[in-house]
Amino acid sequence: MSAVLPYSIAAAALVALGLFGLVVQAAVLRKILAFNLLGGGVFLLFGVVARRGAGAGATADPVPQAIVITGLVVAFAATALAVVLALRMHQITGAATIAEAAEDGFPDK
Amino acid sequence: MGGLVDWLLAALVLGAAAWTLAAPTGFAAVVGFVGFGLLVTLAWVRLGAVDVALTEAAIGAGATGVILLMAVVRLRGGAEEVSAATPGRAVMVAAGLLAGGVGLALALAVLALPDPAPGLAAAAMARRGELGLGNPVAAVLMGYRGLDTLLESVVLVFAVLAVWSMAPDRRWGGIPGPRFPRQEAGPLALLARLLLPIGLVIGIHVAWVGAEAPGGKFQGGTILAAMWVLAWVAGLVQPPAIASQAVRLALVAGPLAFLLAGFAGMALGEGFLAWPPGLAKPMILLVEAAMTLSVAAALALLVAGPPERAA
Amino acid sequence: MIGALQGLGLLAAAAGAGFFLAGTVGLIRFPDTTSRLHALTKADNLGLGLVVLGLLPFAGSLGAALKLLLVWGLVLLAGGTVAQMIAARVRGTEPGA
Amino acid sequence: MAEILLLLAIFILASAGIGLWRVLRGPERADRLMAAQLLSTGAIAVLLLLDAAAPQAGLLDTALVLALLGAFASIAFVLAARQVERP
Repeated sequence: MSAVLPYSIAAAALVALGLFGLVVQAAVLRKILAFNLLGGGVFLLFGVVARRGAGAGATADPVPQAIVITGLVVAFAATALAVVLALRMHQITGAATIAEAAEDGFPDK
Repeated sequence: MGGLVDWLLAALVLGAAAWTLAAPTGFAAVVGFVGFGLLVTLAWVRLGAVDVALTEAAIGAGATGVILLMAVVRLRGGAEEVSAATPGRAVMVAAGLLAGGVGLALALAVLALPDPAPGLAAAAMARRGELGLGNPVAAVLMGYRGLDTLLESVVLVFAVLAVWSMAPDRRWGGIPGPRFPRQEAGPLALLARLLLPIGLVIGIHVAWVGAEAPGGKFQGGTILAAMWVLAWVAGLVQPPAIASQAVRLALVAGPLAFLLAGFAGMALGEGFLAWPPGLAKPMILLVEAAMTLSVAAALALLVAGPPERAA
Repeated sequence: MIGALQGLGLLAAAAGAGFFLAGTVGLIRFPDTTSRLHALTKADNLGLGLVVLGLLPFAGSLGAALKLLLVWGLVLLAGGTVAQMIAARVRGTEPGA
Repeated sequence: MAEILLLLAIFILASAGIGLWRVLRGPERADRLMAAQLLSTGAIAVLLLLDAAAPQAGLLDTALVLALLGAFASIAFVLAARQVERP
């Protein structure tokens, strides 16, 4: 059966990539994407744990699987809400980032 | 050969993720993210978690892509603002070090897990029969972690309420989202006519087989929601006003049925959400049916967004 | 007998994989968007079609075989629609645009 | 037999991966939409091949869901773009 090593590395790297993007990227939409990558990495970690717990006729431990399924649905709801918030902010202020506006009207460095 | 599949897939997943971060435009990033969702679906299959793969296919690759792409179209410009707000090199390096450290620690932690890993697979497989469910994941969702699933269904209702509350006061009670013109002819009209009935059948099928095989209310509900979105963008239906009683009832039917079943467990069984023996299967089927409806309603309303015009 | 059918199936599936590669080559080599769209849709639909055809002898039941065919039908339908919509967008001939 | 099917899956996945890189680079938005389309069809083919190599409950249903929803994002985008551009 398939080895979990590639997915362990991918999952940890995804968390790192997502975290980096969340901190570094300015545009709100890109932050939302980075947050989803981070979440995807965490879910994959659950997947690796589930796979290692396979047994008794189950191809993967059902408990982490069930938790990831609820997690995916909640992540979708959170993403939808974040997108609506970003759109509304854009509608009202015209801004695409959440940087503080400086005196000259442009965000601080 | 199997190992090659896994390494290739893991590399492609990371490549798509890197593209999503580094893409030159928001649109390119979102398309990269949709590709990421598709690749992760395959990864879940290789990890033996077909239930999760099905959910990822429906929600990750399908629904999330739709809301993000629709948002990209409406978010305009701001290149100057974005570049001004992007942190300088020092912050980048610090963030890179922090993120790299977290990733490294996680990788080490996961690889250091004891072998064989402790797990609840045996318990879940052995006790799923008590609920009359053949699919152990469904049994965990309704039984062992039933409270999580109940709370999650409530989270969906609150998410819809939060999205609705983004509307200006004068729009409260109105109709969500933009109006799409009705397509009388052309490719989309054909697609809507052919895909809708097939999609409805597949959605109900996926929700129904969830008791015995991969599938269930979340996956089936998402497909049903997607079919409604197709009918909406093809101009066949208009979103209902959020003041409509029917919409609100559809939204809370699932959590309500779940709660009532929980209290029935107190009256007939051992406690809240304890499924009474003998009645477990029919009660779970009722809750699942109501939940499929509510998940479909909630996801469709989340895609449609806050009310934008008067009813 | 079954073995011969499965052998033929493997050949068809391999030909399908070849079409996927042809589609990729088209995407890389063709100069403009509409030609790339053309390469993609032809290769995709034929490639997946041949894979489905080739896997039919492997299907464990009639239901599984029907599902395979349904998958192909859905991809043809949805892929064709999207290709037309993208093409209309590229050429600026959308209704109401 | 299963080995050959897995090999074909790898072949298609790799070819879709290379194509993905090309189309993601654009330059048009249409090129990028093709990337999603290409990967969606490729992923469906890979799922079908994996199921033929080692049958697993639910794999065909997953392919079915991808086939049903794969085109969705593109359609939603084109329509939303039309809707925004209309004066």
